[in-house]
Amino acid sequence: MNIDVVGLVWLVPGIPLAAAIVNGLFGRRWLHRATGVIASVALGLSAVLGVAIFFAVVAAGHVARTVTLYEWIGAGDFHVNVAALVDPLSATMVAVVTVVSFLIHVFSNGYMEHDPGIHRFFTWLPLFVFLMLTLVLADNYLLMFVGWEGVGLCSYLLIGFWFERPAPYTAANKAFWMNRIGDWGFTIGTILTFLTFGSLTFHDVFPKVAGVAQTQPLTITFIALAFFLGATGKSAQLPLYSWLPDAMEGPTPVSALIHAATMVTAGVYLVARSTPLFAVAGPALLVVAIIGAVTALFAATIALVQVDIKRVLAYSTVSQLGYMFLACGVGAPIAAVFHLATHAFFKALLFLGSGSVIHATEEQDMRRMGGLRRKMPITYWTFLLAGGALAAIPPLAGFWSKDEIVGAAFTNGQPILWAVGVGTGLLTAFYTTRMIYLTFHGEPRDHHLYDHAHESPAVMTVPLLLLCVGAVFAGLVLGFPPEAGFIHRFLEGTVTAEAAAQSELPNYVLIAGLAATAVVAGLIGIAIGYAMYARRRPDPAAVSRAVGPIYTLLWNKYFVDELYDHRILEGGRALFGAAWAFDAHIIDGIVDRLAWLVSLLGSGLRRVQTGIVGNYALSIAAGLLILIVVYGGYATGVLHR
Amino acid sequence: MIFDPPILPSVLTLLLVIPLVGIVPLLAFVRDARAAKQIAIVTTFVELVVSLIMLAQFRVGEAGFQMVESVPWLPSLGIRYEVGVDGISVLLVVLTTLLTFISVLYSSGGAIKQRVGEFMIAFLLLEVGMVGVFVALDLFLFYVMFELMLIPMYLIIGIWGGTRRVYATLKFVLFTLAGSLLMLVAIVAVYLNSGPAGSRTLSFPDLIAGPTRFAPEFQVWAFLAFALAFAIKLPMVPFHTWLPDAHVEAPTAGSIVLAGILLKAGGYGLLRFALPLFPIGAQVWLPIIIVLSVVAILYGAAVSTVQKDLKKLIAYSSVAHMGFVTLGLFVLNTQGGVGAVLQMLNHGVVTGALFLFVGIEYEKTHRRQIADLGGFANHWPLYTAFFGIFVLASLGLPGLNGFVGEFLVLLGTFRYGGQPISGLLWGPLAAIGVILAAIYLLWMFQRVMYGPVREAYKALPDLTPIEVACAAPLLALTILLGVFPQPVIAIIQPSVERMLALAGATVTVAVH
Amino acid sequence: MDVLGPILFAFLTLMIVGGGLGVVLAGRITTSALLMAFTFLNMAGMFVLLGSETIAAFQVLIYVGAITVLILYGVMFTPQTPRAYGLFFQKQTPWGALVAALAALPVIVVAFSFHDAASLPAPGGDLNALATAVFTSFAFPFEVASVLLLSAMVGAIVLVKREPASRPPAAPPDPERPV
Amino acid sequence: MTLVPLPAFIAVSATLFFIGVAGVLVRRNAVVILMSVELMLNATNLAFVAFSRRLAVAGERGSVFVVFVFVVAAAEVAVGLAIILAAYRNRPTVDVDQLDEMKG
Repeated sequence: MNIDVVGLVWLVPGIPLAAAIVNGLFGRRWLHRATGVIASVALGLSAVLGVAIFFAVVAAGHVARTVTLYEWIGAGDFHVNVAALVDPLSATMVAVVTVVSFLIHVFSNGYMEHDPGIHRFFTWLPLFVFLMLTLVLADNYLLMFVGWEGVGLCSYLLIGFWFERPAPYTAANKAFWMNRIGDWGFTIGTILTFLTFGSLTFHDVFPKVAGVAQTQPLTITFIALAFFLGATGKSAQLPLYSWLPDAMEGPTPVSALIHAATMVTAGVYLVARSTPLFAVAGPALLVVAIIGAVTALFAATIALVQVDIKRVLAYSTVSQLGYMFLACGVGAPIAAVFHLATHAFFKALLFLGSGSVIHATEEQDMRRMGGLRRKMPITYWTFLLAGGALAAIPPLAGFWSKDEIVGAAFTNGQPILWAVGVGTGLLTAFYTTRMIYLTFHGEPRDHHLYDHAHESPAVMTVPLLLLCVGAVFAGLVLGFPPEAGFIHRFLEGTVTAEAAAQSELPNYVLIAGLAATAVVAGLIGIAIGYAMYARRRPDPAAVSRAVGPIYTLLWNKYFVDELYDHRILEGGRALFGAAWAFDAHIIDGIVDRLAWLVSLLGSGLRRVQTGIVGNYALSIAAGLLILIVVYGGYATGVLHR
Repeated sequence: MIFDPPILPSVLTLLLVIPLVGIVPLLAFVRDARAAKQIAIVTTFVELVVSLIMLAQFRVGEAGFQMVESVPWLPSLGIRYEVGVDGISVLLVVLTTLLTFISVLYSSGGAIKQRVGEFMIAFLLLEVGMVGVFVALDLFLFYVMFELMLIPMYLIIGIWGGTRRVYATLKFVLFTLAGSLLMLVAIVAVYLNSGPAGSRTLSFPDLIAGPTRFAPEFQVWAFLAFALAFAIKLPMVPFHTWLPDAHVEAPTAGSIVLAGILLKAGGYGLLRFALPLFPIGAQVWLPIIIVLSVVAILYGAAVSTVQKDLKKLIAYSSVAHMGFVTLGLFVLNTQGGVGAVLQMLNHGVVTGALFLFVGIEYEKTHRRQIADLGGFANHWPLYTAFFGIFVLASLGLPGLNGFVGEFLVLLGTFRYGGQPISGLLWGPLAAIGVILAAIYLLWMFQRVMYGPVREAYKALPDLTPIEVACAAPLLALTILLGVFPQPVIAIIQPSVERMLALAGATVTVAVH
Repeated sequence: MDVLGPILFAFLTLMIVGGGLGVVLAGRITTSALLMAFTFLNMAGMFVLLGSETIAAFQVLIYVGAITVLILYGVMFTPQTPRAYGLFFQKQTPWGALVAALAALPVIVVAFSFHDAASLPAPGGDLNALATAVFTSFAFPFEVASVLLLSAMVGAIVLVKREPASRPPAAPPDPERPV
Repeated sequence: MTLVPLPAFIAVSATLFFIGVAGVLVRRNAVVILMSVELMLNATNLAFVAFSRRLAVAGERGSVFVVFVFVVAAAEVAVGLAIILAAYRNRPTVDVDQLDEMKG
């Protein structure tokens, strides 16, 4: 009974939308906690359908089917439909998004149990999934933009979920504004694409790209850069990254779902989807690679000194996203998507693990944790495995995907970027080890906290375990053997980067060598971490004093927040204040001056009315005189015209 | 197109007559507030229903004028009572009747306490003026209606307004009057130049039927006169300072109608009269207007960010949104034109709703300074939901109606290749306006809605049934126009293309 | 005999212009009133010189008879405040005189550009011509004039009718006793 | 009897007229102003009759106007005096310079 699963593709986003509407309308008065169940069930159905579609597409090979609903906008020669494009790339994304979201929804039931605003939470979370799926499934840039801004909105709503306190809603505003700056780029890219190619649907645009590249190379590069600006906004790359760490103000499941697994990867998906465009965009590809690598390194350095467990994971996400853009930049989009998939699993797991810890200890500062290993065994073991995946220890998922990226960087002629990748890998391993030791190992530093710590209920730990399976086996299942694994063959058709397609058999010796160097770097990182935090031989406090200024620089996150918040915002406000002053005083001033002038004229004339009859008679006589003079002048020809 | 043989003949004259008929009983019951309210509500509701029938009678896809009624009015001067609608004006008329009905409904819910009878009379008279502006095809009739709108608005702001109402309403009237007198001069000039002594006319269809009748130099000045009058009404940047004062001092109903419809008279006038009648004039003044529009978008948004008064903030945001309208109109291509008309409709719905909600909040807390407000989300969940959606529509979130208009205008702007600099500069600049919109609107939303609960507002009730009834149609429109804009675009596009073709635009579809 | 006309004319001109100046410059109002009457009389003489006796008769009848008497009434009711010579001129006198003089000059100069018609009017009085004109072509304006007179009369009465109730607070000073 | 030329009459009439104008502008007493106006009216009469007679206007058309001028003059004096008396009643002065309640 092979029902045409792909035809039902609109149900995948449809069901979460329905759940969101139901929770939204009836959540406050009647459903309360039941909204969680409704949302989770809806996501479950959507996940099942998503995975079914994934396997249907796998079975059907390189299929790319467009399921159209209706024409959205049609003005003049500009036509855009609401249509879904089901092909290997979008099917993979759908599968990842729906599965991870489902697990996070289940986890949230436990996490948000005592929160009075639970109905709001379970209205916006499924709404987010609907919009993310619209983004992923869209068959043209404009519909993708609808999902793009939509997820920006949901992240705004969910970051600012606890809106009583100022910190969350300021962070929410910051997130939305930064996304909006990125979206500005996306809009320009979309419009230019339409003006250059005459259409926005991928199937019309990509075949023409090669041709247009010859005639208008500059336009293509400009379009690619515009889209990339959109991607940096959404996926928190330099310079628009500082909203992601602040986004940790939102509830942890939100951080897990939106700010780790799905939304932030939208930028990567955009670049991956537009690979044919980026491939011929010349310098644009290099820009993507460089910004990706620099962001990875930059974020990893900051993560070294963070004390808030969620901030460490946030910077780690920014760093891993940098890796994905690096992969796209060096012409290995498949590696990027592969890392995106594995990262979704283990990063979501890390966030949920930290959520479980926060839920148990009501504390996010790692300096007051310690020794929770004994109290929360399931959380500890899942957290450890996910940490290992992040640190790219074989055979865990992170190793396969991240090292493939680093390897691709080397083989595609970017040795510097390769070095940066390996270095970042070392730092990543170090801060992961530091995080695990500070939280779970050693002596509990806060006994009151330690005594209250308890393992989270089943509804939270079961998703942890399921995600752990993904974190451990995703790498093997999808990416083994390297460069020729299942995902490579699967995505070969849709995301072929012509420039970097290797025709000959991947030479395994080089791959093994590169993998070895990456693993060694990772192990060194873990060793240093273990030495500093487990053995205390070079005591972390001593080290931090020794490096002095560098430490303070990292601690203040390179003073970027100060630059953005104070310099740019205050400067902007001062400028706009001046504009308002200009408006109120100059333009309004001119108008009021005009009115004053008229009244001045009026009062001047008033004095003429002296009330003395004589003066009036005099003015009549004067008039008579003038009349006589003028008439006389004309009559006698003196004043002829 | 539901009723092919129109079931209601001369429906436009009916639309103009119903409010007048409504005024008669009001005169009798002017002292009895309750009766006055009921009469006004019934009249505006009937007006709304008749306008919906008119919409149903409208043959979609036709560019020309429909339901035209033409009767000689002042034969000696060749002035006719000529009314008709095309794709552009039919929707604006429906928007007018809807917003007036909602304003009257809301005002009867207690917002207006003293002299209710006179208020309703003023409002019905205003409705005649507004509907008249959109259906008038004779320049003289258009001018009469353009002025007729002014008087009741003057009274509404002047009598039922806030503290500085006299200053505000005087400024509003003088500003608009100055502009429209210029237009009157131009109309007379048009009349005199419209043909040899015998066949002089002011009827718009005749004027555009023949070859362009006006000499180039004449067109340049006539266009300037018309454009100035509409620029003040719109308002374009240098002439906009009357809008914030008028809005701050106007009562809620006044604000809704002022922002929702009166501003559209400017944009509509530009597209209907200024562009088609004086194409050469349009080409001459085009660059300046485009520059001013982009300035309006950025300047309006910039000034909004530092506003302390809620109504002033939304007033300045209207300046920014109307900047999009003029930009869309003057890039002279189909996307720009359709986008501009859509933006007018969407802005009418969204900003009308925003003012409605500021009014609701003001009726409850009697405070409008942003600093005094805060924490409403805690105890007004329904209000927050409604207000939030309208704020999002206003900042152009895709999926809601604000985005469609703005995106098409931006697309049109990018396509504009003329002087002084091609659209590739104006487009990104205008797009920055969308970012600024998000900044000031969300900043306002955060200051007003979020934050800790304030004791003063804790006990205030959430939306009452009347308020929900007023807001519901606007909410439905906001979402519907965002998700299904196509039926509306199908109505607008042929007529816009016809007007722009007259103005010398390169229009994709052949004009029929 | 042919020199009589011009001499008579010169004499009358002198009398009229002198009388006029007298009216304007006289210190006491009664003298200026009487001088006015005297000027009107000489004007009647002028009319006779011109040959239109009826107008001269009317002139004497109306101006000297009725209007001068009315003005004397007016003079009687208003205070005779003998004041210093300078005081009874308005503040704007210099301007007034100047404008009057300046206006007079060009008109008088222009006056001399008229010259007599060729034929002289038929001798004999102008009475019947005047009468026929008034009662035929100008009948209607004549009636209107009478209505005008009537309304003027009524208006004057209404203006000066004293409301019995509202006596002005300040009792008007006794006209005989100068202030 | 040689006839006095027309311009002479007109000159006299003009002189008298402008003496009247001077009177109105100069004198402070309202009654004198009234008298000056009468002088002006009389001057015009002279001009009317002079033109009518000298230029042999058919049907004494000029003189007819003089009749009407008489009517107007009479009405004017009556109303003028009434106004002066009324003004005098509520302000014990006829001095034109002091009567300035109508000041703007």
